[in-house]
Amino acid sequence: MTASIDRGHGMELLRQMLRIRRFEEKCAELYSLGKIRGFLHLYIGEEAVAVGALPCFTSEDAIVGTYREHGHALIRGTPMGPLMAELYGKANGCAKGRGGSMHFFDAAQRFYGGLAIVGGGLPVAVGLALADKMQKRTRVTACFFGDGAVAEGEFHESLNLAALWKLPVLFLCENNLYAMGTALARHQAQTDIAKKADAYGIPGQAVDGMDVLAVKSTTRQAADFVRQGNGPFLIEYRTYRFRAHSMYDAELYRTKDEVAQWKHRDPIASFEQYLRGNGLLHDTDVEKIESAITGEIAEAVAFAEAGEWEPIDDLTRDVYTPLSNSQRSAFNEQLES
Amino acid sequence: MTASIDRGHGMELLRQMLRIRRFEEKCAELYSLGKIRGFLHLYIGEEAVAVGALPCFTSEDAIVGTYREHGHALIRGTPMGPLMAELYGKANGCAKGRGGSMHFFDAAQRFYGGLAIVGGGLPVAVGLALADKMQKRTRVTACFFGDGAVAEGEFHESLNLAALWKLPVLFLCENNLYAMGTALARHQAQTDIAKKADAYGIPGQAVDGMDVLAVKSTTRQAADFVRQGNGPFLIEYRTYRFRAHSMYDAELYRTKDEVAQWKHRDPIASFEQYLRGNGLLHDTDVEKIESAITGEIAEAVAFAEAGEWEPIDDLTRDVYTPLSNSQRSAFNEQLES
Amino acid sequence: MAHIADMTKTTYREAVRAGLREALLNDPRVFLMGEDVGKYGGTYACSKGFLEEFGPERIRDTPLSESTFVGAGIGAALGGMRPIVEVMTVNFSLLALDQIVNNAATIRHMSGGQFSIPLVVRMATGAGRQVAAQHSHSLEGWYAHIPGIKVLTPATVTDAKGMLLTALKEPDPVFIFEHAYLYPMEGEFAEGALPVDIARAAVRRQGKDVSLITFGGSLWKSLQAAETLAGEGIEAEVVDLRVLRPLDQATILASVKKTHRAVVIDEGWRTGSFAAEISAQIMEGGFYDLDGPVARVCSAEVPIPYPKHLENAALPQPEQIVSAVRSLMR
Amino acid sequence: MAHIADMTKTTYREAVRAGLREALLNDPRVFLMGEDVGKYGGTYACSKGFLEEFGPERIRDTPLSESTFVGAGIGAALGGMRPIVEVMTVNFSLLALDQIVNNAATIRHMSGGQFSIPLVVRMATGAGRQVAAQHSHSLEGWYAHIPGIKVLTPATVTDAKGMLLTALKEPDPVFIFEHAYLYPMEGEFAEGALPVDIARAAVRRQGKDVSLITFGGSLWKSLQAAETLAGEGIEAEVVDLRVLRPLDQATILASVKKTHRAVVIDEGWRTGSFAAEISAQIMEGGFYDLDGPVARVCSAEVPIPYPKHLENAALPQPEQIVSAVRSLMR
Ligand SMILES: Cc1ncc(C[n+]2csc(CCOP(=O)(O)OP(=O)(O)O)c2C)c(N)n1
Ligand SMILES: Cc1ncc(C[n+]2csc(CCOP(=O)(O)OP(=O)(O)O)c2C)c(N)n1
Ligand SMILES: [Mg+2]
Ligand SMILES: [Mg+2]
Repeated sequence: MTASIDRGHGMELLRQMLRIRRFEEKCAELYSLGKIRGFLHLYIGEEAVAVGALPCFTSEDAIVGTYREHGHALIRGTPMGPLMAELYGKANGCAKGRGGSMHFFDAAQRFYGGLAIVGGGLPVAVGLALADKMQKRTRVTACFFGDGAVAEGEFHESLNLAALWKLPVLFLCENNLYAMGTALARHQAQTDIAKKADAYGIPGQAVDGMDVLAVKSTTRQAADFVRQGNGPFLIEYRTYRFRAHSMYDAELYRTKDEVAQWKHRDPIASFEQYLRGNGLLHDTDVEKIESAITGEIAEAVAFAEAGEWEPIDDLTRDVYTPLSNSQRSAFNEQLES
Repeated sequence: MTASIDRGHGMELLRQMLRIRRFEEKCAELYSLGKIRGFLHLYIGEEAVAVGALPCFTSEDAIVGTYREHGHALIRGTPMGPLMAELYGKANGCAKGRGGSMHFFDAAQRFYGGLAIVGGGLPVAVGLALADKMQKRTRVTACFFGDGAVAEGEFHESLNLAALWKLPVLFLCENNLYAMGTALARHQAQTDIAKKADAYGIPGQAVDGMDVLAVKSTTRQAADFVRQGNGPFLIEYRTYRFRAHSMYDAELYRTKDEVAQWKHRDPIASFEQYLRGNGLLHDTDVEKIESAITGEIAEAVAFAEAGEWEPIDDLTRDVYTPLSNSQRSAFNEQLES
Repeated sequence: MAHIADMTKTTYREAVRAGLREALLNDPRVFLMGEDVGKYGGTYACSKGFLEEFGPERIRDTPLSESTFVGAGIGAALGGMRPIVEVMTVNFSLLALDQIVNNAATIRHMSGGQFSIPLVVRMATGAGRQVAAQHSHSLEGWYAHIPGIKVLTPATVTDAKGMLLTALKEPDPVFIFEHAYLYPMEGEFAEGALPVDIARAAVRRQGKDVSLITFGGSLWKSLQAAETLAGEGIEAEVVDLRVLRPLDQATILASVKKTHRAVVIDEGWRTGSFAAEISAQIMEGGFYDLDGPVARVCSAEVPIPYPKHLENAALPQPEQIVSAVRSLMR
Repeated sequence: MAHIADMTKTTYREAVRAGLREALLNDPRVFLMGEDVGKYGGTYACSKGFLEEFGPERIRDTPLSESTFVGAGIGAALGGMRPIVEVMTVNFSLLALDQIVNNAATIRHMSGGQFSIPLVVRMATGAGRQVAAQHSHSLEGWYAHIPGIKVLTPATVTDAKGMLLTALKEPDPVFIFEHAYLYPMEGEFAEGALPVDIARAAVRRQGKDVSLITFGGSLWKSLQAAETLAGEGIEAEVVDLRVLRPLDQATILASVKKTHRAVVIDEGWRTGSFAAEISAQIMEGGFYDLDGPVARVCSAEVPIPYPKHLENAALPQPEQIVSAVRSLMR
């Protein structure tokens, strides 16, 4: 870590990474308690990516995530309460409980999922960027996906189309070395993901995804490049998932040793160490941060617990957009009879 | 054209290119007469590719083609009669008339179509190569496709999988600069197709597809490389389609001038010139070749005309494989009751 | 069909083209994207001249990347545009089904109603032109199975134009299936035709003896069969469903209540066809009105063969409709 | 289900695993390929330990490339192998539908019968585990619409193993839908079970008052409903279709002929469900046997929501089956 930063900035980055970590630790606990169900994919170990990358985008920009998107939604700015409530499946969740862990959405934050078909978010991100370009807005779209998605045809198609049309979209690959149980070298003939940008004539850059400052500076540069109308950019964040793929994973595909090795590079611990080493952080700071987060999580859980279940009578709501009577009739007046 | 060749070889290559050209000219004529219907995609202008490439494969190898596969089937060795009959839709066609122009098949030649969904043949070719590798045969599979297919996700997926598993398959891209009416630069962000091999860590090579000798020597080298167990190879043949995409095309997307320009590089005329220039070909040779081909075509048409229509009662034949009674009962004996 | 004063003759193709043009002229958010919609002028010439008229920003030729350009349509709709995506034919739409089923149809619901996707996707469907097994599918019945989208099957020139205009006013994804065989068909057309209603099926022919229930390309075969039947003194009512999702059950049941007999005609393969859904709905809502079982005339269970005589044998034909009715009347 | 002497308890998961293992042991041409079938041991642990036992040549982890590894299965089958392709779930199979519909199902026919494709594709289907809208599809009814393939839906442990073995003897592509909810289910199982017949539906419970016609995960809900009904003096016959294509119409019609009433239970969305096909076939072949209209219990027209109470409300439940029957008996 070479960039020099001020104390406030350093503390904020640390705090955000810790927010994700503690939030997800709580999720795992609540899963055991049966409060959270279905698939739950934890981001623990990869926090530096979301925390470093997301501040590079303005509130006007759009974010597209995967099923491993808790961290992204949290850092993007959705309050913890609605996220936790979503995990509970409650009506006060960020998607009214309809989506659960894999499908966080937040229109206010321009957070477009939580899309859980691997590779499926890329075309959508391309379209969001197209809309911005056609409407001559200077927004960008940030599209997160895993190394596994790189094998899908949509990766190829989306990078080509975005490059061809010079669309303002960032393709942000969180390479945690595994697609479920399949190691990168067992699913990619050529494992240098950033280099794949060449095939589309766009810039690609790999960066240490365990280093929040490196993530931030690389993402900043890429976001600027894209915002200036130069077309898409591919970033490969080299990171690692500390936990199982989801809650059902026996982790037969990697050794405890390998995991331990990577834990030595824990993005939070190493950043904390860096801050301390540079005199930017003290014991009491961490205590304060942790206790604030503990409080935030407690509130989020309380919010979720207090939430209502959507009434069963509303089962088929939100399948189609209801038009108000006046909208409908204004429209129908145009219809020939 | 630099390779030096002997007279017999030169004459044979010329003859084969002319066979395709004249056959397809006849097809166009028969289409106007209503003898051939549906989609008809002519290969005229691209003959050097099939004629140069196919001799590099043994009869044990497998060929996968597209809807523009008349030339490939012809050079591969299916007699002209069954091909013409297929175009007529007759029962003596190479696919009993069920397929028509886009779906030539010939098991005896290991010719696996005639697959008309763009990009759809690549995965099948990968699987054929996988079967060979698993059965430890030294066969290779040659998969032809157009530049348009390069944009499809299956191109990406198939090259990755074949490279990852080091499969004996040649990806043979006939880049005729257009996907229907869309010029290469309007569908590819990076127009150097051969270079896309890098993204999969395999060799890629572009070659002048109007030069039958260049096609042959490049394909030969690639086929040897693949046959030796080194994994897949991507060739980009740079060629041009002289005719419309299909019979319904107004050709609004390119100028007459551009077409005329390319016609100066007609693979047949230029090869003929080369042979003459080197004293390998004389007027009477061409006359002989042409008249033999005229005869072959006349016979093929007669064969097709004489063919029967499949009886309507057989409509649903060949949807499932019929098991003979003995096969069925041998099998059923194993079943628990 | 009713002849109205200010009607002129035009083709289905021209009607689609007129609808597209009107949409592009009326709303700057509308744009057209798909394979060969621009320079080529559209595979079926539905957008001929548009690239010159509206420019490459609004008439976008795409690479052959069905999944991605359909997905990009979803994204562009989320981003405030009104995309019209042309998937050349339903056959290629299989490559985009993941985007359609898993994104277009679900994002509104999964987000708890936060997002709408005002996307229009058009594609040609159907067989009859000897283009063989990979190019002859009729899969609109599959689409009609998916909650979250709407499915339109215009069969007339008026619907070919009007439904497109209506679809563009819908806040949710609409899929329009244009039957490839109909493009050259001539029909009566109101020049300045407004958007048409997409809530109701249309009774294209009144009758009292039997209901022929159909949609898309099969409408014309059904009308032809009705003419033949009329010659035998059987008055068939012909119901054009027009919209497969959401289905106008009331019109179907009202017709059956009147005629007491029904034949459903659908170009899809018989097993698992949308015709089965119609039959099941009549079972559920019209059982006691029926004088005999609802019959289906569908495609044979075979990938569509190339030769004309076999293709004809594989597809529903007026003669089969006629004989299905005759069996019912016995 | 009948208890036979040499039966032992096992799970559906273990039955699938036993079938796979037997297939791999018996035929060197058989291999397994798909996402995470190897190192991970299979998403549903159906191939745990196989990589160690059979090695990486025959247990092939694939990249996330559904279209290509399914297509490669087609090619490998053409090349003389007996591939078993695991598509993790039906939800992801949408990405491979082009290969399935346009290649697997058509190549034999398009080639005039020159080629057979002895390919087996397995996938998990269904909802019920709170995995929300993108992971809860039941699309086996779509597959059953496609001529050229066969579609199996094992509901019992015996079928889970036996159908796989039978499928491997078929010369044409067979798609096996394993209901994800059933993997942990225990059932009776003949240790050395041979391949089972895939030509006939099975009557899982005899009854005289009403036919409950179903398949896959819904079989167990139907049997549960039958128990409840028995308590009310209504004897329901439960027909497990087992094979959706080709369909055993005779067993369905024979049951209806006996009971005069039928309810079809299908986890697909109601409109365009495969249940509609069953209803239509009863309409066509059993109309005069019916005492009342065939009813359907299907999923609600909504992408499956995450919370348990809404998911339950969206899916067919025994109570709904019971009340559908009660309405019929009135
Ligand atoms: C198209 C598709 N295939 C398979 C799956 C099942 N699946 C869910 S996550 C996953 C692994 C994805 O790996 P990666 O993209 O590297 O993301 P990570 O989980 O490592 O964050 C798989 C195979 C899916 N959701 N979508
Ligand atoms: C998936 C798919 N999309 C669209 C089409 C319609 N189509 C047929 S040929 C063609 C152009 C293909 O171009 P290319 O691959 O360059 O082959 P060429 O025709 O030039 O030989 C298109 C778009 C198709 N057959 N398949
Ligand atoms: Mg990963
Ligand atoms: Mg081309």
